[in-house]
Amino acid sequence: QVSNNTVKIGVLNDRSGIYADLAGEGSAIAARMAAEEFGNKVAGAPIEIVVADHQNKADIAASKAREWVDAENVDVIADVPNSAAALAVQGITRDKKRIFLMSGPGATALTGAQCSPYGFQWAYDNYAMAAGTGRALMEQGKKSWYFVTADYAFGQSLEEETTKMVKQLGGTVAGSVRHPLGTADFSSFLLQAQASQAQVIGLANAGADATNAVKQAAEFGITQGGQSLAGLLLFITDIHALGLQAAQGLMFTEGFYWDLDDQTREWSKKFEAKAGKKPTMVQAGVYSAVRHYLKAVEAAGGDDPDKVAAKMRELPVQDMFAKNGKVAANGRMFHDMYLVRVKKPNESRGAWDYYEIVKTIPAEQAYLDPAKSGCPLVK
Amino acid sequence: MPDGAMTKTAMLEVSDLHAFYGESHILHGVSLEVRQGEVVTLLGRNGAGKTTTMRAIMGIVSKRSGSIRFQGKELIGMAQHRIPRLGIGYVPEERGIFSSLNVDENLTLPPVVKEGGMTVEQIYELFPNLKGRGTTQGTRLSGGEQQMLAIARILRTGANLILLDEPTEGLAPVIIEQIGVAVRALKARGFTIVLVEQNFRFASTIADRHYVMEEGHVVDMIPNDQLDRNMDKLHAYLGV
Amino acid sequence: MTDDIILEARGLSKEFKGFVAVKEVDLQVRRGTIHALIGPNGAGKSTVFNLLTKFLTPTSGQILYKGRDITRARPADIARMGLVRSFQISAVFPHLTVLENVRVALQRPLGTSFHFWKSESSLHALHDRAVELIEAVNLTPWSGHLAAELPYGRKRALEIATTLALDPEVMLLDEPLAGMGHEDIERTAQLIKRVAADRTVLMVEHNLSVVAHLSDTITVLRRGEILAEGPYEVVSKNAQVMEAYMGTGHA
Amino acid sequence: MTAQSDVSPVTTFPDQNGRLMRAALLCGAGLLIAVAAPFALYPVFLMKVLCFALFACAFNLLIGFAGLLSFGHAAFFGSAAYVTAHAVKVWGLAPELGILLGTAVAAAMGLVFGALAIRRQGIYFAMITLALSQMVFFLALQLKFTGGEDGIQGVPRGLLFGAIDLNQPLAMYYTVLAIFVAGFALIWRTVNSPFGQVLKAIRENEPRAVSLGYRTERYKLLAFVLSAGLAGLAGGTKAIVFQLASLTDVTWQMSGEVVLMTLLGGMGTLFGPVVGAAIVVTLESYLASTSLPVPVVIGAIFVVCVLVFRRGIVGELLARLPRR
Amino acid sequence: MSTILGIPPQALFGQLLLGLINGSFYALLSLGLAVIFGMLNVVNMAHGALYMVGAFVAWLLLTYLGINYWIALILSPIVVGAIGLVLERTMLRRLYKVDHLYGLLLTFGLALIFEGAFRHFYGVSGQPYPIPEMLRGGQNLGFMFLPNYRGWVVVASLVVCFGTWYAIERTRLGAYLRAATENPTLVQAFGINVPVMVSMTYAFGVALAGFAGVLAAPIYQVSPLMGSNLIIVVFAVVVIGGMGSILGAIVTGLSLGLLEGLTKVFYPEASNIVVFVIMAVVLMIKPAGLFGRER
Ligand SMILES: Nc1ncnc2c1ncn2[C@@H]1O[C@H](COP(=O)(O)OP(=O)(O)OP(=O)(O)O)[C@@H](O)[C@H]1O
Ligand SMILES: Nc1ncnc2c1ncn2[C@@H]1O[C@H](COP(=O)(O)OP(=O)(O)OP(=O)(O)O)[C@@H](O)[C@H]1O
Ligand SMILES: [Mg+2]
Ligand SMILES: [Mg+2]
Repeated sequence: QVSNNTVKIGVLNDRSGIYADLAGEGSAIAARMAAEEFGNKVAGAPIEIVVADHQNKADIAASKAREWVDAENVDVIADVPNSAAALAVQGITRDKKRIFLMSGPGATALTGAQCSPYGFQWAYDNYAMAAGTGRALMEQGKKSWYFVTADYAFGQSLEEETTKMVKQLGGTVAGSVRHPLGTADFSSFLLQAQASQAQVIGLANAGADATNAVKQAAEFGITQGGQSLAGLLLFITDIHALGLQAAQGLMFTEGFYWDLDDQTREWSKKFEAKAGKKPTMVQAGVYSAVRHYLKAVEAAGGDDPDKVAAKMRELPVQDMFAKNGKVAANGRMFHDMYLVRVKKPNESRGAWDYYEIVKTIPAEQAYLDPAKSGCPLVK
Repeated sequence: MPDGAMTKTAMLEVSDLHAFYGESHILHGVSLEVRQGEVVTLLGRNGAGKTTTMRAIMGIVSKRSGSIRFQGKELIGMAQHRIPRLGIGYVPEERGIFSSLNVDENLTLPPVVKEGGMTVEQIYELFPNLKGRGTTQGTRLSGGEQQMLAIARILRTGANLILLDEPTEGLAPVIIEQIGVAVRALKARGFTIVLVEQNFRFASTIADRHYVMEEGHVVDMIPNDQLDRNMDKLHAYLGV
Repeated sequence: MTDDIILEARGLSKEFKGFVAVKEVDLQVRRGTIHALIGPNGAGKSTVFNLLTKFLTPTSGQILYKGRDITRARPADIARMGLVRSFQISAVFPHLTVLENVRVALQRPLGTSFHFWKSESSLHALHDRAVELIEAVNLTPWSGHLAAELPYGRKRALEIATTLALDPEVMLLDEPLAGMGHEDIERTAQLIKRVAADRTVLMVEHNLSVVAHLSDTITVLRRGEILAEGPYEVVSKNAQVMEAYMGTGHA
Repeated sequence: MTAQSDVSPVTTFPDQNGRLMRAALLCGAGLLIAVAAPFALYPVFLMKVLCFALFACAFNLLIGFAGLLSFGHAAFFGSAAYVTAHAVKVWGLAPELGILLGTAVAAAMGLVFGALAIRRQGIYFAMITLALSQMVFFLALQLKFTGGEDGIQGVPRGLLFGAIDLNQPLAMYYTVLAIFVAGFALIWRTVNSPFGQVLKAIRENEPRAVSLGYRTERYKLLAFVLSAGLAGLAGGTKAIVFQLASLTDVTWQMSGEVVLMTLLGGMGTLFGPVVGAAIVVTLESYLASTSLPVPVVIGAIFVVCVLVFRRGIVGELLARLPRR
Repeated sequence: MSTILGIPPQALFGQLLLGLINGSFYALLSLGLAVIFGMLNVVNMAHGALYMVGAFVAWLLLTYLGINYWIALILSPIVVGAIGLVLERTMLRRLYKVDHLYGLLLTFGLALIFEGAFRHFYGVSGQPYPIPEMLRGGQNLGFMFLPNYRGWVVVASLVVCFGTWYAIERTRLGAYLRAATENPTLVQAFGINVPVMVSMTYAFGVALAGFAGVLAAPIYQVSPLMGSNLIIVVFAVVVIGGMGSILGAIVTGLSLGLLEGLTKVFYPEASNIVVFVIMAVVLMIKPAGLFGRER
């Protein structure tokens, strides 16, 4: 019993703006790769994939999602980077009972206060990135911190989560400096961070802010001076953009790396053949989420959202992205994360060889306990 | 070169000049000639095409046909910015003083195109009002002062043919007299001048010959010494 | 005597970056007269005008209107007190019709000019008066045309009609006849004479025959200072004025 | 020629009546289409068009009728969206009150911005409004209640006047239509009012208007406040329709978009901005599912408009139409 | 150790120096804007985009042709200038007779196209550009570590800024330019080839932006979005300085850089707003801007 006799998957993301590199067309490719594994057919019905650009505007995301659901019989929406857009889509999919597979957005509210029975957060979340990095570095003996924080809700929450973790494990926070979003020049802030003499400088920002900060930290010789630089939300595309010269020594948490094992290498090679670059954790997450969804449809024998959602929670996630992943009641997919250090230029053996895996962070440590998430679905 | 006297060769020779603003045909075959060292006026009512004739010579009105020869060179078809470089100076009707330039800069703006131009000192002698106003913004000068500046700046360039469009418009009688003095002084120095005027009383004090225009045609030419004899005719042309 | 003086300037000066354009000018305009301001170009006539109507701020000096000090008032307020000016370069509203041009001036006293919720037809009551004024300056055939379409001289006429619409006590006209043809000059001069019957006019004009014909008092300015003052017969015989302004040809 | 006592305004404006008739017909037809539209087209899309059309009309009031190009109108639109969203979601205000509050806040901001900006004209005015709106953007990013990057989400549509459930798509649609019609009517009235006449005069020749005794800054300020308030009305309504307010609404790109809508439709025409908004919104939603890069297409439209059809679609049509 | 408002004086000095460095970018960009505005009356909204193009050209030259920084520093402004030349000849030129606002709108559209196109082809994360070999490392000034490259940026931009100022305000060419803005027909009637001059002016103005772009490449990520945020601040700088005032643009650019540097120390959250606050204050006191002429 597949509605309209097709399973229609809508990949909704940013295809031209700041998330176009880490999601964008790559996410659509990943979704198609998942469908192909099923021979483009599930439970006897063909799989169809549509894509749209939400241009990072929550209202475009919302109206596109509504239109898909109301007028075009889209069964499942995938990706949606940009928390504002994702929250808007979550509201709609909750009302309209459609499955929502979030690989792109990091806001913990999506599996917290704003969770939905149909919403699944897949690749990472801000808590895992921040607290995971905090914990891992503390365990490495780096106990005094200083934050360079983007001054808006997102940056502040990254700082807050990390601070909590650092303090909990007996570390100290020497201070922090708040910079406005979209700052080009970080030298002032870095100088202040340098003067604090903290062991770790945590960058509680993202995108261009983070890459500019990293680049200028190299210029001012911060890491040579003995301090560690920790990114609280970085993607492999950021490292690619920075180049190893500027990014070397930087530590942060990843949900996926193409060079983890044979499985990841093989899948990533196929991906690269189509996309021209290695996948990010968001793109790999889209693949994994769509694949898991299709498995659940098969298991449920149809695309009824309630049944499929139940199946998704029931089945373990088992693929190249997540070994032994499982979906919690709040919709959070639990899988291992990795603390990585960026290689020096001379350690790299070629294109995209960027990371040295410092530590695998077990899923339970990486993610917030669903019971504490504030999600009403968790009893 | 400035021989002052009339020579037989025409310095400027306009023949069968037609000019257009967009679609409207303004000049219908204007012909006139100006000899070296002469002061010639174009008289005519408002809208007769006097200004247009000057603008056509300068190439500002670019849609034109016929022939304009200056010292033997054909101006029609020549790039607009090269015409003044042959030694033709233009003082427009609206004076064209630049407000973003001070008086000094206005004065020295037009590039020197030939030798033999006046020096700044000589110019101040001719127009004492301008002296000491060097740093004033150009358009802050009064109307009369602006007119003087507009004439003065051409004198520096060495241009030997000067086109003067209504230099007396809106000026007080005493200033008009001053301008008259200046024009006569220029004539004495050997400049050739074409003057557009509505005020033929003024024109008669300085000119050698008068061309009368009506609706885009030259309808008459009156040498200055025959002006008295032709007064009635002229009054009819000009509707005084 | 002073209550006969409607507009007065005391020690009025204006300096532009070190250049003194108007120097210690004392000017008294008597109620009900036509007062002309003449002088060579650059004498400071327009500047005096701008000072009197506060389009420029005096460097020093005082301006009194009906005995009240208006040196600090704003230009719009001065117009509201009945002291209205025209401009040297024609100032109309080019994309309003002639009728609308006049009506804009008539409209202010209605007190509805901020009423964005009222219909424009509430202004139709003003049309009769507007049509009268347009007729007075002989623009009736043009009344439905856009002001931009008028020839220059007609624009000047329109400007006068608009100024008259405010029913000013004092009119300041800056070269009202400049650019007009012969017939228009005659007609406009008549008009000025007519409207001046029950108000005061201060004007700048180069057309000496008109000035001679119209004005009761003439003030001659030169280089920012008053050179002479009095009726035409007196002023025109003044040797200094002849030298500075009229020139020998005009005697 | 003597003045005839029966000279009536009708003879002075020979085409006035015809124009009025035509405008009325056009309005009637437009309204009919708008009422019937949700049965043919997707209502959320239509509501979005209406919100942006109102926004563009508000903007056009300034550029088209007062000659002032504001490059910061998103500040009013976005702030009103935030205020409405917050009032309805957190304070539990009824939607109509929320929208009113948003409108009022936008108008108040208009007063402050206007007081600063109207001292300059033309390009200066544009740059100043742009810079001021940028300040609003940074504030929106920093203030707690706006929710930073997440925006304010899940705003309840609630009950209009305590009775009409706005969660019904048609109820919501007709509410938005009513708001749009009210806003549009107000703009029309403003343009054709005694105030509108003075505004026009000021645009044409400001010193002359001053010499006629008008304190021109006050008129420009009032126009600015009206425009800001109406932009706020559009923003507040949009927050209710989409149940969210986000940073997008206060970015300078949004200010640019409303300029584009107005330019494309025709500045200074009443219907131009409506047409422009409809086209831009349609295009945006169409482009979303193609592989064309959206900003490039939008930019190209801008360039083409400016170079070859400066009067905009409606302006161009009006110019082609015989004048009578 | 004594302190000023809780900050050690050396640290304060260091921050001021950093502010000056940023200020030199502001100065360079606002100078280009002022030149273009002053001469063409066009508010060049594409300025930020062309700054970005300048950086990108340097990156492309390095990546695909192996052309080094020093050559790029000359070549890239030339390329950007050439782009400007084409834009002026084919588009802007048609707008001189209509309201200046259309110039603003056109260049706004162009900015969208440039940014969109680069985004489309090179993504948004940006590209790395290394600091040239010669300028690697830095000086320990005692109170701070000053990367050599930043020092170079200040010197280079100051030289270019004051050179430009001199050329426009003190030379005959500058007088031609100013006159041509006002009445091109007449200047042409004096024998000057105005259209060519106007094209060259625009080309020069945007070449300044391209130059700033190359200077910026090793410091910031070379990204399609690098200009769009910066440009709004630069506009504010130009408004504060007085639009069209060359000296105003330079002086205001440098001083606002300093001021922003101070804000980053005392109240970092406000460092992006401070320029706009100053702008509001300046406008209240002096509507034409600090160096602007009242009209
Ligand atoms: N830019 C223009 N476009 C169209 N027609 C024009 C333009 N300039 C002038 N004309 C028309 O050309 C005709 C001749 O104008 P021109 O300026 O040559 O007259 P003129 O003899 O100089 O008159 P005046 O004494 O008023 O200066 C007039 O009918 C005028 O309306
Ligand atoms: N804003 C200003 N800045 C500097 N100087 C000025 C300014 N306005 C006028 N002037 C100068 O003041 C003097 C008087 O100018 P004004 O315009 O009052 O003359 P006018 O008597 O009206 O002359 P005209 O008859 O030519 O109109 C002139 O020398 C002029 O250069
Ligand atoms: Mg003429
Ligand atoms: Mg004057």
